[in-house]
Amino acid sequence: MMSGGELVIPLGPYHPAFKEPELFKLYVDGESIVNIDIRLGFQHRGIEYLAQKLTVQQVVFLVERICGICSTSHPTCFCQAVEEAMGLEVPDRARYIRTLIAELERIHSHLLWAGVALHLIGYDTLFMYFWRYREPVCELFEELTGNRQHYAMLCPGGVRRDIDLKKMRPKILKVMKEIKEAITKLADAVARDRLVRARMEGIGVLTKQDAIRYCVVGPTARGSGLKIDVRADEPYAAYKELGVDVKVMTEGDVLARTLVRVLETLESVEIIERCIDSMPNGPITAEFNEYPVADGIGKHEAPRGEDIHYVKLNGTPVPERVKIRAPTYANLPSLVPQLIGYSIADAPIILGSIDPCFSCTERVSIVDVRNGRTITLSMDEFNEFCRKRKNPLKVR
Amino acid sequence: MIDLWVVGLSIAYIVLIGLLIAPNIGLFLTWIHRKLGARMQWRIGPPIYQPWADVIKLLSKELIVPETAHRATFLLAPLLALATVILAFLIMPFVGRTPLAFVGDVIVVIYLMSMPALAAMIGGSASGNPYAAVGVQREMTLIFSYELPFIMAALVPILKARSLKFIDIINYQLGNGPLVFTISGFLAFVVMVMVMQAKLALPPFDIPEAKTEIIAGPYVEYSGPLLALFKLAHAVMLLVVACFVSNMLLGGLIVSDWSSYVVILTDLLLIAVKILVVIIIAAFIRFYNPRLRPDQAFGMFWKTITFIAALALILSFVPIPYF
Amino acid sequence: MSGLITWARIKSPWLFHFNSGSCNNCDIELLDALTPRFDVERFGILLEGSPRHADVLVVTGIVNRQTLPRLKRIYDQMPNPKIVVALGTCATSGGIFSEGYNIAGPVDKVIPVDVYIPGCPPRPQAIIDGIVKALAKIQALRGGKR
Amino acid sequence: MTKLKAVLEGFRALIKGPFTVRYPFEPSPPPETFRGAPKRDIEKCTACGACYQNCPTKAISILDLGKEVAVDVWYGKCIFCARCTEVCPEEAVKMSLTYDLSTYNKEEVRESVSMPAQRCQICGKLITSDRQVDKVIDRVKILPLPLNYHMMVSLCPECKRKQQATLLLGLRVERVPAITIPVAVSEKK
Amino acid sequence: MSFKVPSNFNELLKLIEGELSPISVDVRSSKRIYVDIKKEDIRRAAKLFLDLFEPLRGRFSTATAMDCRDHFEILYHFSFSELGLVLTVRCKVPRYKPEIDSIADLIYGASFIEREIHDLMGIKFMGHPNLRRLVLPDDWPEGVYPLRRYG
Repeated sequence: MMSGGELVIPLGPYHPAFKEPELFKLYVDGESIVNIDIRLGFQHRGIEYLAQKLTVQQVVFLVERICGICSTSHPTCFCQAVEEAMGLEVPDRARYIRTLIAELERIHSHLLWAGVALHLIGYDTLFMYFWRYREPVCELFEELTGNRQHYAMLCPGGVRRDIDLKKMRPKILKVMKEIKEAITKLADAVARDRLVRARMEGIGVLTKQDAIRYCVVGPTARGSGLKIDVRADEPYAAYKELGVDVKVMTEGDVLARTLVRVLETLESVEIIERCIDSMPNGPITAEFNEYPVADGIGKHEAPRGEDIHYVKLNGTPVPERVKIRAPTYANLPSLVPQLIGYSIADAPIILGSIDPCFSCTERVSIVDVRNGRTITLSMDEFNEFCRKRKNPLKVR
Repeated sequence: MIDLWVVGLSIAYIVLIGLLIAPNIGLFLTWIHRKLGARMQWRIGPPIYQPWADVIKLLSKELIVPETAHRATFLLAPLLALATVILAFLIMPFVGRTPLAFVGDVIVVIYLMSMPALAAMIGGSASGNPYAAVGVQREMTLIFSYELPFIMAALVPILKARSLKFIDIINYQLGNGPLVFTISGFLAFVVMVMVMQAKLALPPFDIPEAKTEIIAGPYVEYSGPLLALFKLAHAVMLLVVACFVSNMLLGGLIVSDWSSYVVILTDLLLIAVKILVVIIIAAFIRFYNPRLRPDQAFGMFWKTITFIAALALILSFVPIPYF
Repeated sequence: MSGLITWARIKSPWLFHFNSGSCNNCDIELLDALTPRFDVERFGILLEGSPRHADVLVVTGIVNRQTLPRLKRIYDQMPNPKIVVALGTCATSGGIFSEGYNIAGPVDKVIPVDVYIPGCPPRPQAIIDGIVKALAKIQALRGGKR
Repeated sequence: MTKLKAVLEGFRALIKGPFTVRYPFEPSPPPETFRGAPKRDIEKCTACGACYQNCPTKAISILDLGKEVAVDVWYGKCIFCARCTEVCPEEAVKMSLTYDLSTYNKEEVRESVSMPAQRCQICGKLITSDRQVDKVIDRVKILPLPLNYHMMVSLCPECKRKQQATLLLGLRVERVPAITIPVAVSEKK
Repeated sequence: MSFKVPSNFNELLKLIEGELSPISVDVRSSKRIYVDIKKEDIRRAAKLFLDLFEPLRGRFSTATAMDCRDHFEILYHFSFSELGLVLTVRCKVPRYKPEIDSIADLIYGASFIEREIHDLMGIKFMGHPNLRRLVLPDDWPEGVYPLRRYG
């Protein structure tokens, strides 16, 4: 179990750094990490199985509850997959509303992440500032969609609620202006602060080669110089009309990923401004009555990266198979090259820097792929280790 | 020959000042930290009775000694922490001259001030938790790195006043003006403020109990009354550190003349202002810095801060006014 | 004396947040309650990292088979007296996930729950209401052990 | 000195005052569009079961209370998705602005709407509510239907099938005890 | 690389037809291609696409396993951003012998999904470096696969 001077530091399953339960076992030598083993699956709820029991309209609510932070990504993805299978054409207004909600969600998610990341390096004041500026977005959501989270806006064929743009337009623009100002101000306070830089620069480096090999997506990939963004590569919703400028950094460290997110937030603000300027009128849902035997793939650029759903319909309202791949699922394996060699103190911020959303991932365990070595130590074994009153200090 | 009433008076002094006044002022100072932080973070913050409620609640809770812990040390560590900081407070002059003053009290206080960290280490390693183990490791390395510059900075007023007694240092400052207004004194002040953050385990040096890395470090297994003692010790430590810095560099916490009401009032006000200045500086550093990584913190102490301390020490020998 | 203790307990509830398999939203709304807009620190509420320090255990999400033993352990680790709050629809009844194969049941199947806060997710205002209800329960306990 | 920017923000916060809502001391109402607990218009609901069938979490149930039938929404399981408001043919369900549902007893947080039940005239099984039967009769009145229609509508599907089968075979139809529905309908009108 | 990197949709199709000898190629639209191959060819396909990842900004997205009564079907979804398409490779795995070669040692990103399929569907990935239980709790009974629809 223990070899040499290694000390096992469990990071989780219940750890204040994460709001979700996951167990990362860090094998450390002194302060530096020599190996990691990740035991996930504390949030496995069997969503793919449950999706095979509900009708298509109900599955939208189920996939919405895969993850709370990106709670419009999964429904968008699922609805697009269903629409592809059915050959449905989404009305223009619905496409614009989807874009608006998705981009608002990206802003809320990135601000949330920025706050949590700074909390991870112990900078609580900026955490509070970021969340203070995120709050108006939540309130906007509450007014637009009826809830602060879980917007329940999408249905196959369009959106469920119309937006009263006449009333909401000034409010949205006001919040956007506030966020733009706050982000420019706070991003400076983050990126130019010497101590913050010391914690982020050159930490958790993921090279472009590794990024390709591990198939990472989203800001994690874009921070490593991979220019991939579903919004630009395979435009859906209204992104073709509105246009997206993909932000890429090449350093691949935590700071690069942070800056990518900051720039993306500003880009989202601009997309929203364009979106509400050019939103067309018209119906918001496309009617459908038949359920074909067909399959479809839906893709969406969630705040954390590319989200992909595969849906197979079997001629009934209940889908035959729903496959969900959340972005964190793709990004998690890349933690192995990112973590090894850095200190325990860096671990939370490196883990945080991929913006992990374990409830999306809801499964998984990491193997050190390079040498295939895994050491598993269950919680009970670990307790045993504690109970023997072998002070880890004395083991050294 | 010891008079019985002197012993009685000393005990009364210890009980009154040490056990009643010191913890209460300390808790009030922690409230200032929390409230100021909250207001600067756009929040309302806790009400003024909050620290007392926290401590009373913790004292009333169940006392748990984990199976994995070494019982006696686990129980004694928080007591040690609280006792030493209160003793440190008692030795220092605060408002009046302390009856416990003696030659070399500065040295004793410096040592007593590092005791809470040691107590945390003892308690942490007795609790047998891996997070605590990492916390202890970090605490230990941190102590090694900040004690040297701290002592060097403390030597500046000692050398200026040519005495190891608080009261002499204060008297020297009463004659020549607070030391912080000299160059070496100011540098020593900067060093002490940084070391103070580390001693109080506040950001950027809250490394041993980093909440998001190792939960609460050495305190992870502590609960109920034992945790309350640690919290109290921490609160008193806040006061002790502020007193130490004020006494050494800011002109001392003493009423210079007990015969004039005006002097008493202004001096009392000055005492409050001095402590508040130190506390608010600590709060600002705390709220506007991220936590450093252990190796960065050690590097900072060993390189920059030790260098500043050495510079202050050298400059204090220069026989020019305001050096 | 017991009045003072009850007062202190009501004025200083420290939370330990346990996510037993939720979708994150309840967790975020709980965290949101700490941030400037709602700032529950004005009631003395703090989020603690160690269950040993906490008085109130806030559980979010449905309990799955993987988290079941850990939830029990965390509950045992908390010092008495303790209050358990089930936050969100999933923790209350299982919500949309109640028929999954990896599900052990809602929180009250595993540990006794004092206050339920349904909502998907509950507004932070509702969370504040729920915690206030929990505090009323502390008052009812009057310093006794449960 | 970029740290200054953060500190300045702190001073701004000090001057402008807290951003906090004074919630428990002052009301903090949700916006008009808020999706709170779904509330049912007792006058409009016919217990048709559309919401029950479409509810993704099965928070809605139709309860058989003997003489009455109840539509029961358990907020402890409701996810406030507003699916029931969409599918309700009577537009009887609306999302209210109620958000504070915290409780000591989770069984308490439910809304039950009950109305007279229509039971099968032969086997006594619950079919639906009186109101729903009225509505169906109202709707199909204009259509040319067999005379025994009223009788047919007050039977459960199983008995209906048996009756139809016997009719088709030319056998004697079992006598239904009392045909009360038309009276009930006219009384209500 | 022994082949020319395709620069458009048709060249990619040609390359696949030439290199993989697929059973059938189903072009749904300019964004979706479904390719049926024999399960023995999956490693060859993975190697081919791995080489295309860098020039075409591609990646392995995910794999879907489906229970089709008499056999299992595994769909490997590859995304190629440069061409803006999703390429799905379909393999049939017989029910009596649910085994297929692993591609996890070529494409690291496939490691999780293979373990997950192994957990939930009971398909064995030959040559996977670490095919431990992944999603399900440790006390889950052996031989019970929650996502299998037909026994």
